[in-house]
Parts: sequence; C-alpha cells; structure tokens
Amino acid sequence: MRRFLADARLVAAKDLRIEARSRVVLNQVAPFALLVLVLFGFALDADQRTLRAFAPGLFWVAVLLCALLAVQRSVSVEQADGALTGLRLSGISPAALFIGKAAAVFVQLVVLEVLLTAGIIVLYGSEIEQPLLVVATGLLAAVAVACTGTLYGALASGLGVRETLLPILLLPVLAPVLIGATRAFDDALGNAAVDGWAWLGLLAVFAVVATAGGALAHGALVEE
Amino acid sequence: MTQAIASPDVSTGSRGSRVLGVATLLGLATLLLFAFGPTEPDIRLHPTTGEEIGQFDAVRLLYLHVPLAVLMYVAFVLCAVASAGYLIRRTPWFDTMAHAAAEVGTVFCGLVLVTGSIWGRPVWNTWWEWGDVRLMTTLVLFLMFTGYLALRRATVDPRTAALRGAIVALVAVLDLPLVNRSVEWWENRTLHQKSTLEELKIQDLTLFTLMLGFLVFGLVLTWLLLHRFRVGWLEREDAEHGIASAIAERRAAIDEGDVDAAVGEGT
Amino acid sequence: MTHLGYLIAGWGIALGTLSLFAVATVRRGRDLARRVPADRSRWLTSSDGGG
Amino acid sequence: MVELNAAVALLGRFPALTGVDLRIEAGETVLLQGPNGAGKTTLLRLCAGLLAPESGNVSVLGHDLTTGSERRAVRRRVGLLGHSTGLYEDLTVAENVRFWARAAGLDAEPSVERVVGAIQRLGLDDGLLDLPVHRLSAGQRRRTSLAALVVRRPDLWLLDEPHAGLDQAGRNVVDTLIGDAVAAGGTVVVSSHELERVRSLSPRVVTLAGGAVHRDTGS
Repeated sequence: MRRFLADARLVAAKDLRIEARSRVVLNQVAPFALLVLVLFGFALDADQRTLRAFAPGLFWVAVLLCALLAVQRSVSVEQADGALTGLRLSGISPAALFIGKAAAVFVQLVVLEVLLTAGIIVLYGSEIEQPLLVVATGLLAAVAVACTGTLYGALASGLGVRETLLPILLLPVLAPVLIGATRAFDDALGNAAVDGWAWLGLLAVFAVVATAGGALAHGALVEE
Repeated sequence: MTQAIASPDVSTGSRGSRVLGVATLLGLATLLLFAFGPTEPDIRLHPTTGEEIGQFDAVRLLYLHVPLAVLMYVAFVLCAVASAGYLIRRTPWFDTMAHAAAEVGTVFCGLVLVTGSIWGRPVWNTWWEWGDVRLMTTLVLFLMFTGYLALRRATVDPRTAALRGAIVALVAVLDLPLVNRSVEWWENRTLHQKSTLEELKIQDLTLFTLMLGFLVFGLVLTWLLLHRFRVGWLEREDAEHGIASAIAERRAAIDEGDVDAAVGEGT
Repeated sequence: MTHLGYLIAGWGIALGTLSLFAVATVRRGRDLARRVPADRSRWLTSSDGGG
Repeated sequence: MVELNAAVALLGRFPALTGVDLRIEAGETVLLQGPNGAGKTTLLRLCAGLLAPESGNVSVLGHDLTTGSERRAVRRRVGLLGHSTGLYEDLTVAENVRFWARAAGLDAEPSVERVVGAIQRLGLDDGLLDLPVHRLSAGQRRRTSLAALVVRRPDLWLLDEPHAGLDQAGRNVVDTLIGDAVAAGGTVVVSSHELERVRSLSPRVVTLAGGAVHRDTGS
C-alpha cells in the first residue's frame, strides 16, 4: 500500500512538474476555457440575464471541453518519446499509474474550474449563494471527469485517430456528471429551486465507481 | 460433398438459419397483417368533455417500436455479458459475440430512436422530447455504442480491439443506470410513463399483437446475430489464414545473398 | 386510417434498414467464405449441398 | 535464461517473427544482426514481455511469457533500450534519470548517488544534469536513456542498436557499459550494425532474416 501511494505520487508529481515547465494547460487550455465562455456570450446575444440563467450548464460544458484537452495532453506526454513503454517496464503497478495520472489531471481541472468560476462571476454576473456546495461539486465532478478521462485516454491511446475518437467515446459516458454538476450549480448559484446536495450523491457514486473501475480496467489495459 | 476448396456459392447460411429465416419472414408478414388489420386504433372518450382522445392509428407503430426497444436492451446486455466473459476467459468466441451483439444492438437502437420520434410527432406533438428519461437514455446509449464500433474499427490489432472494446462495452452498460437516474431527476416530467402501454385499452388482440411483435423481432434479432456472429468468426479465420500464409511466404522469401549483403558479410 | 404517413414511414424505415443490414451481413459472409479455405470454415454450406 | 521455441509474434496482422528458435545461457553476450525488418526489434520487445507471443514458447528469466501475469513480472527484471529514448522532454537529465530510478522501485536516497555515478560513467557532463532533455543532442539523449537503464541494474540487458546516433567516444562508452554488465554477471543481447565492435565482446552472432533465426555461430 505504501509502495502504491508512493508510485502514484511519483507519477502525479512528474506530470505536474512537466506541466509547470511546459505550461501547456496554463498557457493554452486556460485561455481556451475563457474563450468558450466568451463565445457562449456571443452566441446567446450577450444578454446577461440569459447568460446568468444558463451559467451552470455553460460552465460545465466548458469544463468538459477543457478536460478533453487536458486528457489528450496527459496521454501525449507518455507517447511523445515512448515513455509509456518505460512505464510498462518499470515496477509501477497499472493501478498506481492510473491514480497518479488521474490525480495530475484532477489538479489541472480544479485550477481550470477556479478560473472558470471567476469567469462566470465576472462575465455572466453569477453570484455564489452556497460556496460549500460549489466547492464540493467542483471537487467531486473533477474526480469523476479526471478518472473517466484518464481511462478513456488509455483506451484511445496508440491509435492514429485518438484525437477524434476520444470525444465520442468519453462525452456520452460523462452525461450524468454534466447533468448532476449542472443541477448542483443551479442550486448553489441560486438559479433554480433544486436540492443540489442530492445531486452530490449521484456525483459521489460516479466518482467512486470511476476511480475504482478505472484503476481495475487500467490493469487489464496495460497488461495487454 | 467435396471438402476441397470452398465454392463461390458458400455463405454464412446453414440449414438451421434458413429455417429460422423463413420463419422470421412469415412472422413479419403475420405481424404486419395483425398490426394493420384486426387490431383497433386507440380511441378513448375524454371522461368529462366526451371528446375522442388517444393515439388513434399511430398506436400501430408501437407493435414495432416497443419490441425493438426491449430487444435492443437484450442485445446490449448480451454484449456486456459477452464482454465480461471475454475479460475473464479471453477466448475469441466471447469477443466475436460481443462485437456482433453491439453491431446489431446499435442498428436496433437507431431504429428505436427513429420510430419513437415518428410515433411521438402525432401522439406527443413533438419529434423530440427533452427530459424524457427513456428517450435520453436511449440516445446516450446509441452514442456510446457508436463510439464502441468506431474504436473497434480504428484498432488494427485484434487482441487490443477485443480488450478495449470489452472495457468500453462494460462501462457503457454500467453507466446506463446513472444516465437513467440523472435524466429522471433532471426533469421530473417524463411523458413515457404516463402515455404508453398502461394507458392503452389493452384488449386481447392488442396484447396478442404486441406479444407477436416481441416474438417476431426476437426472431429477427436471433437471425441477425447468428449471421453477424458467423461473419465475425470468418473474419477471424480469414485473418489467421492470412497470417499463416504470410508466415510461410516470409520464410520462403529469405534469400541467402540478400542477407549477407545486408549484414555486410561475404560468403 | 389516421396517421398513415407516419405509419408507412416508421414501418418502412425500420423494415428497410433491417433488410439492408441483413443483406449487407450476408454479403460480407459470402465474400469472406470465398476467401477462407474449407478446412477453416464452420457452419458454411454451399447451395448445391445444403438446403 | 532465454529460450524461444517456434516463437511467432505479430505486429498488428504482420508476422514480424515467423518462428524463432533461440537459446541464450546466463552470462552470455549475443549479437543480433540482420537486414532491416528482419525482426530484431520485435524479438527484443518479445523478450522484454511487451508483446504476447502468437504461438510457440517463450521463456525469459524463468517466466513463461505466454501468460499475461508472467509478462508483467518479467518486465521489471529486464532493461530494454529501444529506438525511442523514453525521456520526458520538459524534465531535466537528472530528473529523468531519478524518475526512472524511482519508478523501478529504488529508494530516493541511494539512487541519487547512483544517478550521478551512472551519468558520469556515460561521459555526460555534470553541466548537462540540469538541462531539459529537449535541449540535448541525439547522442546526449541516448546516453541519458542508458543512464536511466544502468541505475536499474537489470538481470537481462536488451539493447536495440545502442550505438546508433553516437559519436566515437559514445560508442566506446556503450562498449564499456556492456563489458561492465557482463562482468557483473549480466546477460546481454545487443542488436547492432557495428559488427567489429560487438564481436570483440562476444563470439556469438545470431543472424535474423524473414522473422526467424537464419544463422547462429553459437549453436
């Protein structure tokens, strides 16, 4: 178990260090996230009342689009120079590798969510009525998206059509996360009278299943 | 019968599958007869106003739509079970079955969406009802299995395709209850549960035709699965045959002089 | 009969698609059966032998 | 140590190995040669447990590689130097070597010495240690990659064209390294076009052609 955690931490730290050096997510994905918010504004005629009403949904669609890019980056880091072969040859268990990769994506997603939250407050005029619910939703959804994304990144890795295949594989599976997180935000931002905390239950179930199932399935994948 | 080289007329049909095929066609004809013949259109009287309400003749689409929907789930569950079987046993039989069930299931799923939409237009007065649980679940299911088939098509190595496909299929089927839950809570206004079968005047003949629909489309599903499975099996045999001949070819093509020239040695 | 257009469209599309899929599957099978030698093929029958 | 019987391996649907029979004893050094596409790389990857044999028997370091769990077990015991260097572009030389050392299960503390030792042994300048890999030349990358391998001290060395892309000094370093490995009781399989060089290390030359062993001076 200690070895497992140490390995996972090693992989996560490695990915985050690479991100700190290359700044791909910070310099490319984060501006893209804000751009998406602005484009929604253009598309919906920049009417702040409309934007505010739809802010939760637009927020989570933007998160999913950014997650696709973050996962692509996470996969390409290992494939650029055959590092994946090295990882398969190392003593790191596939489950620890999975948790490590997912943890790094999780951290990046949380940073993007913070940025996007600031974005909807400034651009759409949203107000946070329940900060605790926002934080809990953001964290649980990030776990769910990071784990599912990492698994599907591994499923599509090594294929010539990875970039185009990943969205069609990943996004339908994440439909419950999109719905759940959006409804929880509806409550937290005071947009609709729904019980946001009940939705957290659904997100929690998804997050737990994605973490455990992903670690398990990743073992079978790397063994191939 | 000579066993030499397969003649140009061979097919994936066998005596059994031909009997099944004929039975299926006869069944379809009977089903059409009942669906458009003796069964009554759905006409009820409104309890207070006395107006004629109901689905009228559009109900005849349900003898098609409902069996397709149920059997689509049968196909996808079969796919998930076969995928799990593949992950445990790693034999090609399970993989071929999972792939066949997924492909047939996806065709059924697409038809469920189309026929449902065509039925919904006159009955619900809309082609598409956002927030209807089963409709949204089916759409997500369709998209997930489109991805499954795309993944399999994009993967060259058969073993990789089998393994990754099995995982995707299992995730899709396990994800389904969560999709269903989330859509149900999302908008608590599902048209489906109020307006389908329970509300119909279930007459004996209506019920019989519906059951006949299950039986006939069950035969259709079985026939398609059988042939699609055999195609998958043949594809595998073809690939293995190709590999066996490629090995023989490679081994026969080794040329002493070429090898020496390539490694820089004289004889 | 009411909604005749919808009925024809629904049944027509469904049965048409299923027929096309069935024909395509049988064709694929025939093409493959021609390429696979007899000792590797199971279930296959030729039209003069089987039934 | 390494034993293959009629081993067939596929790349997609292409039979890269068409039936290899080969036996290598512990402590032996074997040179693999053959024309391009003869299957040298595939053979090394097969022995590393990265590929499943399609048919035939493959046993490496006592592991029967026809089963998935055994392939996984053998992977951590072999040191494979492939065509790609397996380095992270944005990390420095020292970070890369340290990462791979720790990934192999070596603890952080002793490995720092080993890392520095390995890097110096390969003739890498101390000044390079803190350079990101994308600033290195091809030869320096290969040495870094070798350093990451040396730190692990594998039981079986599988070196796929270790001399490629190195200057004269670098080739000498590789030879010294192979000599060290052999002296330490390791088994080494090298694929190389540098016949003369490796001949001085080992008398046994296995020639592959068409995905099978064509000639073997050792048997």
